[in-house]
Amino acid sequence: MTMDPVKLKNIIEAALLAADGPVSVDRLLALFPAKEQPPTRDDVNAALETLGGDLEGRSIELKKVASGYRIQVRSDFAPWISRLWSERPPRYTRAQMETLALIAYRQPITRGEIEDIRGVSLSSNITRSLLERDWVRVVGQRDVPGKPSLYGTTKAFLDYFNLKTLKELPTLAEIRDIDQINPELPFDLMPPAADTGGSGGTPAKGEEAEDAPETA
Amino acid sequence: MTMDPVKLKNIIEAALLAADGPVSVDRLLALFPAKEQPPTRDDVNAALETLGGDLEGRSIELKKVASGYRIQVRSDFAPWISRLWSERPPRYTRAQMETLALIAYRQPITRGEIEDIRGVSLSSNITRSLLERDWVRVVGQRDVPGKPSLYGTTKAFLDYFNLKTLKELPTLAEIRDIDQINPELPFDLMPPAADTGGSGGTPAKGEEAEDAPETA
Amino acid sequence: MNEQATEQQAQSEMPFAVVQGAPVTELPKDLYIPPDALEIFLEAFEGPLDLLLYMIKRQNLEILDIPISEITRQYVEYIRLMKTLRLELAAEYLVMAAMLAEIKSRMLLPRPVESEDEEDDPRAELIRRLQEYERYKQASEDIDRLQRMERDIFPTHAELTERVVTRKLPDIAVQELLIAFKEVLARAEMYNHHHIQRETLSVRERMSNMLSTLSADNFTDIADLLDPKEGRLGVVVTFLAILELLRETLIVLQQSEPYGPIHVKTAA
Repeated sequence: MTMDPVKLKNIIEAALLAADGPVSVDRLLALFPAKEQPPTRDDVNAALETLGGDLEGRSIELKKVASGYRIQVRSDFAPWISRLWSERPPRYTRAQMETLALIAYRQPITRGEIEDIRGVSLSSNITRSLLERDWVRVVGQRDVPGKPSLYGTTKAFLDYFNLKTLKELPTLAEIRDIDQINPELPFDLMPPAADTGGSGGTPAKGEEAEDAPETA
Repeated sequence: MTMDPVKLKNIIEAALLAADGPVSVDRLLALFPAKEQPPTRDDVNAALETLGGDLEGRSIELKKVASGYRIQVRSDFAPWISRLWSERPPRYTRAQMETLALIAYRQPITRGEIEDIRGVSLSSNITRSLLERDWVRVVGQRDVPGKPSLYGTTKAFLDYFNLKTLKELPTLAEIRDIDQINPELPFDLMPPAADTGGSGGTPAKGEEAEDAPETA
Repeated sequence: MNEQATEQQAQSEMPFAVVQGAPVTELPKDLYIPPDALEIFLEAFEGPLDLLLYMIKRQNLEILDIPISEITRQYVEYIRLMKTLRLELAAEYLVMAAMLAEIKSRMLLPRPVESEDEEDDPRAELIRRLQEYERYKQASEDIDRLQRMERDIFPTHAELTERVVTRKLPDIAVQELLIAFKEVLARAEMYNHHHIQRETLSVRERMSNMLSTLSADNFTDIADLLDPKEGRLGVVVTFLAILELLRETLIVLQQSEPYGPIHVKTAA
């Protein structure tokens, strides 16, 4: 009496799923001790064929590769399954956040102007990361010697924040409300600036770009 | 329009099979991006239940352990599956197992307390091996002179022993009073000395050493 | 014959054990240990409590009512035998022998009849410790019998051959943007307070300007770049810009003789 085909198929499935790589038919045959009326090679091949059929329409498939058989995840599922290993999203640095904020609120703005306001030089990695994310683009050149690029935000930037226009960006006046609504925001809020001159309630227009430092 | 339940179940099955260890429901939920109408926690739990049912009568089963869900080969199939590898499963000494038991049932516990109960000094190799296995960890210090480390068990310990929580550990025997002498001996500690060694695919028992004197 | 069977079994189960060959002529009858299995025997115990538990079970005795003088006699017999065989004996075994002897002597003392409670039983502490050890010994055996990975159950794995690599990008809320804006403005303000006069010419801007006016083919006298009309601050900014351009190897500086004029051109 040889082994029930369903049981044989189950053992083979378990072996393929438990093994660390592809399993050859020889290695499958070695699972059955000689004294227990082991299945023949034909039995094993038949069981593999049935198993392959069983997995139709499932998320996994039986695949024959050079060194044997393996059960693998169907590639259609890769978009979901790949996310198992995706790292946590990184965070923007303070420099990136402030640069983005200045471009958003003071656009169009040059690198030099951003450096003036922040008081430190701006690494080109920062502008590049924002350009690559497609949140920022070069909108022109300032008509001064050196023709520095003017940066502005993109449609993708508005879409990300679910805004229709730049006018919908929250204003500095709202910052007190944020303080009150959510005092546990993980940011070190500085006390509201006494003088918010120039920025008014609406996002700054291009011409105001250099106002902020000026008003001090 | 949410995701088709069969597709959801297939994605979850593929994820559990592709992952390197148990997968929590949170991690399963993270496979679905927010913008693609992700399934709810209830959807995922329902899919897990269906999946568990699907695997009835198969060689693999869905099991919930401490750190999440995993698909594992049923123990009935261990005789065949263990032949995939030439090495025998790792064995643990009585000293390791007794120390582990004390940490599991009495956590948090210090080395000194373990030594008191076992009546022998505890070699640092034993705690080190349990720490390296990631079954136990230092959970604090007892607030007494010397500040001895307090040990507790980890989720990896529960996962390894197929448990969801510490509550699932076998019940501890009761301590009886000296005056309630019970003529019915409830101990059956020493297993019969019949030689069970080496019989086919039966998994190796932890400790056979103490059988030896018994059979004399 | 019995002994032989045991020995064989012991060996077949623990072929790694070292068997002590020293002949022992006198063996206590109730020990049931063949002499050359003694070392294995000793290794099989986790300490004196474990050995005592074994002796109690072996004779179908009850922990709660140990015949202390008999157990002590047997225990000491074991210890003596181990010593005879020069087996290394952990100190705990000797401590236990002393404890047993003490309990035994206290048992011989007359006790007040009316106080039969357990605290007065000289065996109480030993019995408590034996029970305590026994329950965790039992628990360790129970844990050992649980289904466990690598022995009874096995993890499954199906390869995902084509991973879709998704690089996650930082998520930010629009409020964070506003807060960053507010912070940078607040800092700019402090910065300006500390500098009595705002720096109207940025080094970086001057660098760009300089790069666009300098040539790679002709040297320019550095003195021509420093315009006194810009005031001291302007000269300093220009000078800083030259240093910064030099550091970034965007320009080349040349001085043909000591104290001679310094010339500058853009790097090729």
